[in-house]
Amino acid sequence: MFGSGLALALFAGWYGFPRILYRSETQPLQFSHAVHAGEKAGMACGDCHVLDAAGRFHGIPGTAKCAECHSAPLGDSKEEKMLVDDYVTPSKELPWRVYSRQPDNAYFPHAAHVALAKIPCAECHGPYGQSEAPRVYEVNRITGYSRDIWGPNISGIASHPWEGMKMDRCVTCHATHGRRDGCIDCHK
Amino acid sequence: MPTHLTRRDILKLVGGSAVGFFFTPVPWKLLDDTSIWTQNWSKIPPLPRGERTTRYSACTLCPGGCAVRAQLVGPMPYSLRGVSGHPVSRGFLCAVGLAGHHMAFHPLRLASPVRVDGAGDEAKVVPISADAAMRMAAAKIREGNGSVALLDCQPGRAVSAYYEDLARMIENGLYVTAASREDSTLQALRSMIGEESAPLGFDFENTSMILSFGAPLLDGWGSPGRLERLLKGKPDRSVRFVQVEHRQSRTALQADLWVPVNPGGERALALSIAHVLLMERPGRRTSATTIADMASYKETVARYTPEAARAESGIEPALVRQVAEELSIAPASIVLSGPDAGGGPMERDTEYAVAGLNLLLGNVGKKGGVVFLHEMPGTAGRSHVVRDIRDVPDHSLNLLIIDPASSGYAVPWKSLERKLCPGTGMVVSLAATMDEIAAHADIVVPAPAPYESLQDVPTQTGASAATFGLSTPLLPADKRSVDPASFVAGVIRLAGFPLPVPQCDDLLKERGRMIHAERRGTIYQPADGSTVRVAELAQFDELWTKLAGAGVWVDDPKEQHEPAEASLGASMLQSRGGPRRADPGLLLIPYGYKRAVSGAAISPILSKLSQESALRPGAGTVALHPVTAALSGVVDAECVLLDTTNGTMKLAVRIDRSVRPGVAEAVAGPIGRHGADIMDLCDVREDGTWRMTNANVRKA
Amino acid sequence: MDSTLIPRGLERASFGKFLLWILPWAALFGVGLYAMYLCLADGLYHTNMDNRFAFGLWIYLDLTVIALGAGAFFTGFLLYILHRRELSAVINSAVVLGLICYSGAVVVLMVDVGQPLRAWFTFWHPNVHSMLTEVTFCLTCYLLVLAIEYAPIVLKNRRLRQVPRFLAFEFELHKVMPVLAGVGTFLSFFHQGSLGGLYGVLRGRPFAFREELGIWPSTFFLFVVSAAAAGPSFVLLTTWLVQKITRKQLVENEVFMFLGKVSGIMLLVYVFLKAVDTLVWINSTSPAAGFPAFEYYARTSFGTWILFTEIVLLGLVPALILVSGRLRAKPAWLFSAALMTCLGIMLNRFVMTIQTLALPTLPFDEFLSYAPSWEEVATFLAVLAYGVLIYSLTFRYTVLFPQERDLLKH
Amino acid sequence: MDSEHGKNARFGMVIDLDRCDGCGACMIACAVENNVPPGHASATERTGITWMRVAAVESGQEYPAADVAFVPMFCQQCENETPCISVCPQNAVEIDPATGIVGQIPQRCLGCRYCMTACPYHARYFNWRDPAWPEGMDRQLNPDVSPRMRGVAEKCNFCHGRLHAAKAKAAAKGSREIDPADYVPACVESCFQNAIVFGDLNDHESEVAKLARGADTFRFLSRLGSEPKVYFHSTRPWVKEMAESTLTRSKKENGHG
Repeated sequence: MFGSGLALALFAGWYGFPRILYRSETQPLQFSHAVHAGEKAGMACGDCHVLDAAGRFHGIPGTAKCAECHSAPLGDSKEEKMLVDDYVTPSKELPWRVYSRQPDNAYFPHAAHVALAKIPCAECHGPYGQSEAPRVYEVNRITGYSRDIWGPNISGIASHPWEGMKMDRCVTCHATHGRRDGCIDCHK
Repeated sequence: MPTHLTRRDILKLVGGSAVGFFFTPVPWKLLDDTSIWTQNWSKIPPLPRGERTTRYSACTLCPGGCAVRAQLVGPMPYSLRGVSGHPVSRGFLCAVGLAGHHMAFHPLRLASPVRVDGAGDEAKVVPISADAAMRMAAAKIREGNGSVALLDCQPGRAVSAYYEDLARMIENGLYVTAASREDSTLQALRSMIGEESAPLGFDFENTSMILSFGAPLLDGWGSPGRLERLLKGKPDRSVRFVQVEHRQSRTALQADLWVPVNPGGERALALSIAHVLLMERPGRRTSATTIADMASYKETVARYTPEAARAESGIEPALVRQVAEELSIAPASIVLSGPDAGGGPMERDTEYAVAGLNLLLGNVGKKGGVVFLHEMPGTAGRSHVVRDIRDVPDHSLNLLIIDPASSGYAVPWKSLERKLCPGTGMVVSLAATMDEIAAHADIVVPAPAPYESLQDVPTQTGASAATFGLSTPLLPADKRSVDPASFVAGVIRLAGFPLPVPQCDDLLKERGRMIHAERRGTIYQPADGSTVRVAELAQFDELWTKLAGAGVWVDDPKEQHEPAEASLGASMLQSRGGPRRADPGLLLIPYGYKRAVSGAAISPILSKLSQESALRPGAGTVALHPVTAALSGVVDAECVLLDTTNGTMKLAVRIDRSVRPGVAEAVAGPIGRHGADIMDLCDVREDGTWRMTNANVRKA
Repeated sequence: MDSTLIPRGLERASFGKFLLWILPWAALFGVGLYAMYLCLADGLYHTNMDNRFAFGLWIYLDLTVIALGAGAFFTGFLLYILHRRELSAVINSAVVLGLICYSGAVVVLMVDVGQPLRAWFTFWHPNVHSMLTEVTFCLTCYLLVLAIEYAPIVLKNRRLRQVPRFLAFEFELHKVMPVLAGVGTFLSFFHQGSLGGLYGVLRGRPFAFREELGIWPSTFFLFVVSAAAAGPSFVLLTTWLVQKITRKQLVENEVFMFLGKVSGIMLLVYVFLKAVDTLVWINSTSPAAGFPAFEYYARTSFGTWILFTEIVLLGLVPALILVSGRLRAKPAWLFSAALMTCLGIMLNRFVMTIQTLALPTLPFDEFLSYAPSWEEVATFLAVLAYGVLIYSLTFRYTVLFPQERDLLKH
Repeated sequence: MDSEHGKNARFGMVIDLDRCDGCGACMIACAVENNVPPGHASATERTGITWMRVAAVESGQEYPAADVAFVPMFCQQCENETPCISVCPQNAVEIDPATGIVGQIPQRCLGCRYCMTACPYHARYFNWRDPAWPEGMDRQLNPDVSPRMRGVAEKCNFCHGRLHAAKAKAAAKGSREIDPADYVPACVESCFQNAIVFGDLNDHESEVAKLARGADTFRFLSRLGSEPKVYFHSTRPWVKEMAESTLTRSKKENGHG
């Protein structure tokens, strides 16, 4: 009986809990990084995800950026038609869910990591640039953060270096590179 | 598997689960997530996201017109700062202006036109339509009972000229301004030299001595950056600055010399200075101006020896002679009077006594003195004598329409109320927020908040050259607000005077066209700090683009000449009794900081200055000298009752050694939510002054 | 009604009477809970604390109850480590008092901090230099120790003894009691000291700042000694109070005498150390920081009388009474002296917490005053009510005073 | 001390008390920059949040000889045995070795207020209630500074959001050295009187370092030995005397005669 209680708790905690903790949301558009970054379009990350001269990173580009190429459908994909009809033509912004969005109190300077330390995008964001379609976006019901911050594994153990974007990940990397930072270097 | 569960089994199951629970992520993840939740819960707002842009505009919270560099995230400004090379504000932006972008979201922002039924605590606010408001106002005009006045507290704007035209269309129509604040000395001089429409200014930049009678030159006077930069910018400034004031104001604290005159003794002091100049050391400075009434002026002044004036002014004769001596040897000087923002205007004879010193010293029409300006393009032929509301006969107005622009100075409700026809007079206030004047109005019409609409920044009072700039919108227009000019035009049209309703932008463009046509002056552009001559701009559009980028036009200086003839207003100076005596009680002296005298119309963040730091005491306090307090038997921070013949008010006492004994200094501004103000206790006299009132303080 | 729960051989008041005694305290406790809810759910603006008076009644309460609760550790120390067997008569009571004081303090602390959900950060990201870290660690651990010490008292209840496993468990616990007492003494020693250090390390508050002896300011040691003096006095007082209320003799008079003696000796040591410390502070520590010490007492509300009262009237005087065998033998003297001892320690904690914050530091500061809000007072009273409730229940349903049964037979 | 990660700085200020005229612009600029909410109607001098607070200190003389010194008081960025750092039980306060700035992390803070009792300058403020902005004003927050939640302490950090921006700008150019012109705290920028000089005290040629070494420069409570990095300057004898005195009877107490 003790054993079955144990098993029950373990099952509920490891299997059921993450399913209750996270809520799934779908992205507004099935955007394919593979098509854009692949041979066909041959774009680099920095073409859309711009780091400006003031050192500000502009994350996901606005609809205006999409419209530079997609003012009218280039191909015959259903998603592209949706982009043009629902967003580009009425010039409406896409309500993207950002997997890597940190809370307001965290400050991550892309300039220092990309321009100065020359860290490739994939080192933190994983092979997302080759994805065919966006993953399901999961949000923590308590904190409101993206699941990517904690990482896909509920135990918090990462099986790939880019999994998990909690503070300890930053701290570990900074420590290995001999950087000594204060809290307010990454908090605002 | 057991067929039935015993109590022991259940206990074991619970025990097993409890042990297992600690080997699941549940407790640990919940511990982590709940603490993270506290860092990001809905009780703190999310930060705005979007493109960052920089835009330029100008502050319209007072006529100072300080240039503003705004930083925006998406469509919202989040930070304002001054523009360092700006020819008008010279980089200055005051505490109130730094939070000017908050005004659109002020908790007292009006959502729709309202009718106010009743007054005071019982006032009921009923939303009405803009059309209904117009019809009610128009009906008052049609009644033809009494006059109709348009009150403009920031005269000189393009819309001011339009109001003036509208007022002229109506029989009994008046265009009035609130008591001529910073302009009082220039007003007096205009009438003294008989050029009622002459644009005059102070050439502070080239003067060597400034003698100010109460003007808050270092606490928000004119465009504050000008005098702040001049008098405090360089440690080795060459301007001698003497302040005559009855209280230790911020300006008095920072002057080279503070002359602590008796309350109301400014006139006697000015006349005793004139006495020394004329009788004791005549002919030091020669003036080319012939003084028409010199004989009778001398007659008056003869009585004011420094010794004789001492009883009224309270100033040692030696000090009077020293100041007069300094004035007489200064290569150029400026003498001016001015009211405190809360204390209100000075008596007319005081203004004349002070202004006259400039003519005695030959300061008028001279570099470093009072200078003549070119006419502002588009105002030629227009009278500069705008009627002051204190000159409007009492009980004569059937309709008073108040423009939303603020002078930054207090306007006591009583000073307006007495002008209304008893029983029938109606007040329509155009206001962005329910400020204390709006709280007394019969109809309040929501106006755009600062940075919501295109506005012009007219020439500053006392500027040595005409200027014109635009306050460009930084915020999206509020759909609920009504354009004041259109509203006033609409009322007058409904009253049966057919006229086209121009857009505010058209009025501004019209003035821009006239500036372009004159081809005088230069345009400064804040974005890059560059300056270009108007003459170099072939097309009007080029000029307009620069103005629309918050550029500012500065006129060229005019050739100066001393006026050939003038009078010193001697007839005005003769009739006056002795000084107002406080005995046996106290003298209530209200004061305030420009723009902050209106509590409802400043950003809620300004509470930090008074409530949360006590740097500038807020309204609702009265400051007493320790001796005065001891005589009245009150102690610090105590609640006391302040009595005057106008009523009683409960105030908190502040004991302050820098307060004059026998005086109760009270901060002007609304107390509580119903627009109560210390001015309700002040005697607002027929001449429109309320500087001093006999009062009494007692324990609550 | 609850007679099956009452230990055999003991006389207890009727259930109705007991209920009548309990109910007002429960009501007080309930009001306090509501006040706590307001502070937790709505924010600490319900208190009258402010940015300048950031610590108030609650911190004072914490420091005081923990000093008074020191009876638990010090009695345990004397009984289990120094083998003073006579103290076994009050050890249970001392443990219950300790548990009440410590758990009450922890609960109030959780209300006092602005973000209690993050309190565990202290364990995760501890700052080893902070006295408060030391306090938190020791307090938590010692509370656990006290809970374990409390367990056998509860398990001795008639009904619970019927469960064989509980009996075995209780027996096992008894064997480790000296170990627990040792651990408890160690932990308690540290956090009493750390609480003293809490203010002693405040370099920015020259009124409280003290020179370091080793790595701790002198107040660290003063708090340990003063707690050791106050603890036995408090046990003595409460026991006497319970005797008065229940109209029963619960312990032999020798126990009172012994507690008084211990308290007196410790207090004498404390008064001596405190006097030395005060002289050093007046003549060296405070002037070195630029503050002539007597200026602190130039304020009307906090004159030198407070120093005199703390050290002489409520320090030296009760100490002399308690060490004198002749005076100690007279109950009136004994109990008055014990009361004075407790009051003296309470005054000391008041001076450390409240007077320190009331005094200015910057040249243009003002002398501040502070009066707690009703929410603070209600929370304070809730801890008192909670203590009475726990103590009453424990007294009714367990053998709190082992001598009671024997004394009843006499 | 230099390292491969750039030069270490010691940011500090020198405030000229003879120039400050108590206009309060720095207080408002600070509140706007750092997303300090408007005070609740019941907020007082002792419960409101003002990272930058200007105190009006009277000379104690009578009218008309009375004089006032306006003393801006905020976190003095103590360098030695920083009183607030050692007391924090969970490392929510720390001094950044690269800048000398004492940082307070609201996300780590549990709100015990021990740091507030430790600070002799009363430069730390507690969020007694949840921050509240009028509808709409919450969309005008500075995106570079996160608002603080109820129950935590906060204080001046020399406008750290502006340091972040300056660093990012330098990084985009491939440099670790910020341009001093890019990093100016809001109070310094808003001070029209130029009463506040800000800069790196380690840079001996900087204006701030020269002024800090100059005559008539002093620090408040310097005898406590906490080595604050905010200096004050005045040539008025009574102001200097006041700054060095202890427990002077305050304005209010003076009032009682």
